[in-house]
Amino acid sequence: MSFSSQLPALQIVVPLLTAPIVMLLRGSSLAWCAATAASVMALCIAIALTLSVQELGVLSYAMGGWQAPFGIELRVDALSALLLLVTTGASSVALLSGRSSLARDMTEGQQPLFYAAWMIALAGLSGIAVAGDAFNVFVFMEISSLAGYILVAAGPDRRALPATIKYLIMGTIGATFYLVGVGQVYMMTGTLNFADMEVRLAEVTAQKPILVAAGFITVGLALKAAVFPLHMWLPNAYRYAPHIVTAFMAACTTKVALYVLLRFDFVVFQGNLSGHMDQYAGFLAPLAILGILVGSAVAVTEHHLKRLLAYSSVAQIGYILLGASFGDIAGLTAAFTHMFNHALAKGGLFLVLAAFALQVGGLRMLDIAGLAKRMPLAAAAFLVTGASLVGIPGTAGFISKWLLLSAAIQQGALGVLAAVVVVLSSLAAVYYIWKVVEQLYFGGPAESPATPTPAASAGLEAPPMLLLGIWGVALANIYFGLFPGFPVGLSESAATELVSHLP
Amino acid sequence: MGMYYAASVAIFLTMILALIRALMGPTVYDRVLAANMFGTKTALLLAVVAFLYGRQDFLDLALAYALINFIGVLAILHFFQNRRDDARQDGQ
Amino acid sequence: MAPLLDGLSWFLLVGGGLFVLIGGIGILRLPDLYTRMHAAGLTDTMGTLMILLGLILQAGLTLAALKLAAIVVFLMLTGPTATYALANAAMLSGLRPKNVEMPSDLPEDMQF
Amino acid sequence: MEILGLYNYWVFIVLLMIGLYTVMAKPNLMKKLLGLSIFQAAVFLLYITLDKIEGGTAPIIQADAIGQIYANPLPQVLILTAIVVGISTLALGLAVVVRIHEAYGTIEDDQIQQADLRE
Amino acid sequence: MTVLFGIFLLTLLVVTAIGIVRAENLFTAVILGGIFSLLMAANFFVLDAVDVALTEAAVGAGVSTVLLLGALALVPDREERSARGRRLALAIITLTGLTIGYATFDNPHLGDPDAPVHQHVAPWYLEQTPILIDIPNVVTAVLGSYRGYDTLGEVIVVLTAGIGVLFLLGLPGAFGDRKPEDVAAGKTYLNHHLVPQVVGLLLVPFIMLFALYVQFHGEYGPGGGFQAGAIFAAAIILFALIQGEREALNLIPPRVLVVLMASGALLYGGVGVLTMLLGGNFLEYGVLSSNPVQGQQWGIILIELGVGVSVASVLLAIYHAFAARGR
Repeated sequence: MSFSSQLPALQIVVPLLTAPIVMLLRGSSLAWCAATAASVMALCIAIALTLSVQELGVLSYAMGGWQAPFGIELRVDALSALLLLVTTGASSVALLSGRSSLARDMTEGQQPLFYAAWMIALAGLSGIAVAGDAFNVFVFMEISSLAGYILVAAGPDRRALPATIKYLIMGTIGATFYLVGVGQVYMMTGTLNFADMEVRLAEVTAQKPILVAAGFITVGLALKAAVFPLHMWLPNAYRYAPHIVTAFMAACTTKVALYVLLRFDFVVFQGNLSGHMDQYAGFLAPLAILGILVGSAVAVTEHHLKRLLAYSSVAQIGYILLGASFGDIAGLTAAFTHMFNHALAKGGLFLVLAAFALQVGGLRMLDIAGLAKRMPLAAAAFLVTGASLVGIPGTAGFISKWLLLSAAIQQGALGVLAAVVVVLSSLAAVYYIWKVVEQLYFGGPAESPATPTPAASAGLEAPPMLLLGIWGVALANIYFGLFPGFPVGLSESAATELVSHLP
Repeated sequence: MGMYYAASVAIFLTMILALIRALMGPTVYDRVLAANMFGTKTALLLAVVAFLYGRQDFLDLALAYALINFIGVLAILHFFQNRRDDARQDGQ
Repeated sequence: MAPLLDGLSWFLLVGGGLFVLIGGIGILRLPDLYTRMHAAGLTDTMGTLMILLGLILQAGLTLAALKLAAIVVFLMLTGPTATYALANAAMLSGLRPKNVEMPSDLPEDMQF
Repeated sequence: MEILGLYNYWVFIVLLMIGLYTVMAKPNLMKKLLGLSIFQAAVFLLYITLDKIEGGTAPIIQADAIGQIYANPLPQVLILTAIVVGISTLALGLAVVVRIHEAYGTIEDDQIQQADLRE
Repeated sequence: MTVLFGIFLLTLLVVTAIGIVRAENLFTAVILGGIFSLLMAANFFVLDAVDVALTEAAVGAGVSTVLLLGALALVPDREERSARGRRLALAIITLTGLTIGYATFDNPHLGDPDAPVHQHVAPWYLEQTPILIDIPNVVTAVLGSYRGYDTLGEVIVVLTAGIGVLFLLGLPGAFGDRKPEDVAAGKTYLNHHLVPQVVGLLLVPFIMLFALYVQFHGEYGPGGGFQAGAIFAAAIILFALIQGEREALNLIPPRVLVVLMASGALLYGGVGVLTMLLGGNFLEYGVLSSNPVQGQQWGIILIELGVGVSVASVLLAIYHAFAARGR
């Protein structure tokens, strides 16, 4: 047993076992250090895994030495690698740059528990990405969700609490729906392993229970992924969570749920349910388009920056879903590339907001008027990441939008309609991002902050670590816009892998 | 076997009666009384069914049920009574 | 010997079942909490005891009999305790039996 | 008797729907959490129904019983996990509800929303 | 005949569930919730799932009832009437329910030996466990070894709940500003009364003993770490009920409790890391000993201990967090 063959397990075990240690540490600095170190280590493992996936193809790991379907299998393919990179990367950047922002949102004594919850959330999300077993996905989904509720509840405003309970109730319903669906599939196949399900489902003649299972799984995961119209929990959870948490969650939580949805659908159902492709596309594509339209429309009217970006996320989930609903390699490649690029853009934007909030307190439109004069660096980063969200050429966002548009046009008349919707919503994005930029640069004279922050009194516009993180992400947005080979290549092999399961 | 069925039918009927009382109330104490009765009947049922199935090693469960039931009843009384006491103090 | 034991078991189980059932009817039909408690408390103890004894006779001298004996001891301890605590709590809360005149001229410290 | 073999599934569906109804229609947060518990318990029933086998007994192997059929242990293991997940969610939800009551003075969903709108 | 038992219990279950939904007094709803869990557990027992029945009784009927009561002590106990959204909800659930109900006619019937679940995977567990692990309780074998990774996840879920509750509510003496001394001593209903006092105190050590039995007998009979942990926590909760919250906090200091919470999970994970260091996969207990079967048994005992410690301490910490809040 070489060290490298243990990497899939270590990816989960490192953050998972850091959590109980972190909660015992006294003092926030130690807890932060341990959590950040574990997160960076997880990122390194994810990079190593990605490299070996590119080299060797799919990696399989038998937990406890028991072969699937008797034991639990971990399966790392290109798609898992992409998600692992997004998850661990978002967590590492957020933790590295977010300490001062987080310290303002909660007491010193609470921080070890908070960082422990963060570690558990990270482990849960990575655990879903590498799971090859349907029930194991449920367990890790619950791990990440429970930890996610804690992270949201850590928000300083009292309205974080109702947002949390809403998130908790809808999240639990989603997970339970998923569990019902898995139970139905298990009932008809006797197995829980994805690959084994695919094989054994082919022999099942009674389709009704399987259809019910597909319905439950789709609805449950759509709830978790905040697919329109099941997105009600998302805007408030994003708005009232601590800003750094929002940056982390916006980058990965909903995408992980979408990942499970696509994996289940393509690997297990597509090959075995006659006509499922039409049901799937016919169900998801309209929802995606509605989500894009409604999300963009609400974002245009919002006056709170975090809610604005949260509704923009609802629209972006629509993009990913739209690409996936085409069901061909081009569409899926666009969807997966967009998962990566959107995480870069949205994560960066929320980090910038965290910096703004440290300076001015509130995050309504009025609060940030003329802020660019006092925070030129952060405002410029907002411009760059915002451009990436809109899809200006030269940024990462452009690549995935371009891929999406070209995939849509290949689909014929309906695809052209979808392309028009994408263009329309991009125009909306131009409008709402410009609204913010205008306010930042040309808004009325900024009032002096009500409470000068330590950073401000020291003459800095934001804590150096936060600025560094923001600009790191902003530059990554430009880099992957100019040299998109890596995410696109990874997405392409992921898409090929999934499409190979189609009949 | 027959005697086990006889006993379990009696226990079942009692469970129905206790459940009706628990649903009807009228006071919380009535419900606690019914719940307590229901709990002991469940423990008894488990003991009888263990014999019916011929798996007498499962009697542990009956013991656990009886125990959990006792703690539950005390907990309900404890918390309900404390709330009443608090309410009375607030009222004065 | 075996038919005798069986017969005894039959008697105990059916008798216990009857007691239990009477308790159930009592808890449903009697007019107020205290009478219901009376029905439940008494028959519960007797019925439980009889059913478990009937089972012990069937188990013979085994570990199962020991476990049953433990259940008997446990239920004999907790049943009356729960009933006591319940009656006490109800009394303290001011719930009074129906159709009973409570002396209203009790000394101050005895009124709840 | 034939049709009774599906009774468990129907009760599963009824319980699932009772739980869902409670979560959707009741504004009281404690009630919502209780409904959520019923909702989850329904799924336990679905899985445990699958483990039963005619003439079988609990999957604890008896050395002296040759040829004995045993129930399926796998759903039982899954539900052990799910029960623990259920109580964990409940505990966390209760803690949030207690904090909501401290912050808002109410645990009725509609009143909380009104209080939020006023801010 | 036993099929009828199941049908009877299930019908009562539905009646109880409707009672819970309709109850306006939340105390009533919680009491009915306890009955619901007991019924559910009895039903599991009838369906040959003894381990699950024990867990549902200890966790569902016992601990979760106590937690609900502990939370209810801090919030209003009446729900307000509201008819908002009732029609829509009814329409949705009727429609969904009928759709799924229609699909059940293709389901395998209860106890059907030809059902797919009895053909694949499960027979392997039942055949191979006596050879590969050699413990009688196959549920424990699957839980601890074949699907030990899920069980680790489950321990982490419990730990997360503990972390969350402590984060939100604090625990005197460990998190938050309050100390155990700030908790009012002995001001409870039960500790003024001799009979529950004496009987309760008498029972506490026996319940603990029973918990240990359930913990270490888990390989041979129904039981294991989760059930034992929940029963152990219930014993301490009983102590807290009759002696008062402050005394219970002094019995096991909160700081120790927090360390136990973490160490249970660490013990479990540590076994996994150890197997990795010894050259196996994560949680491959066979490498713990030169005899793989022996190694499996050692591994299962160790991780069950981790589960027990973790579950007991987390449930207790959560109870304390509720009980010590506010009074």
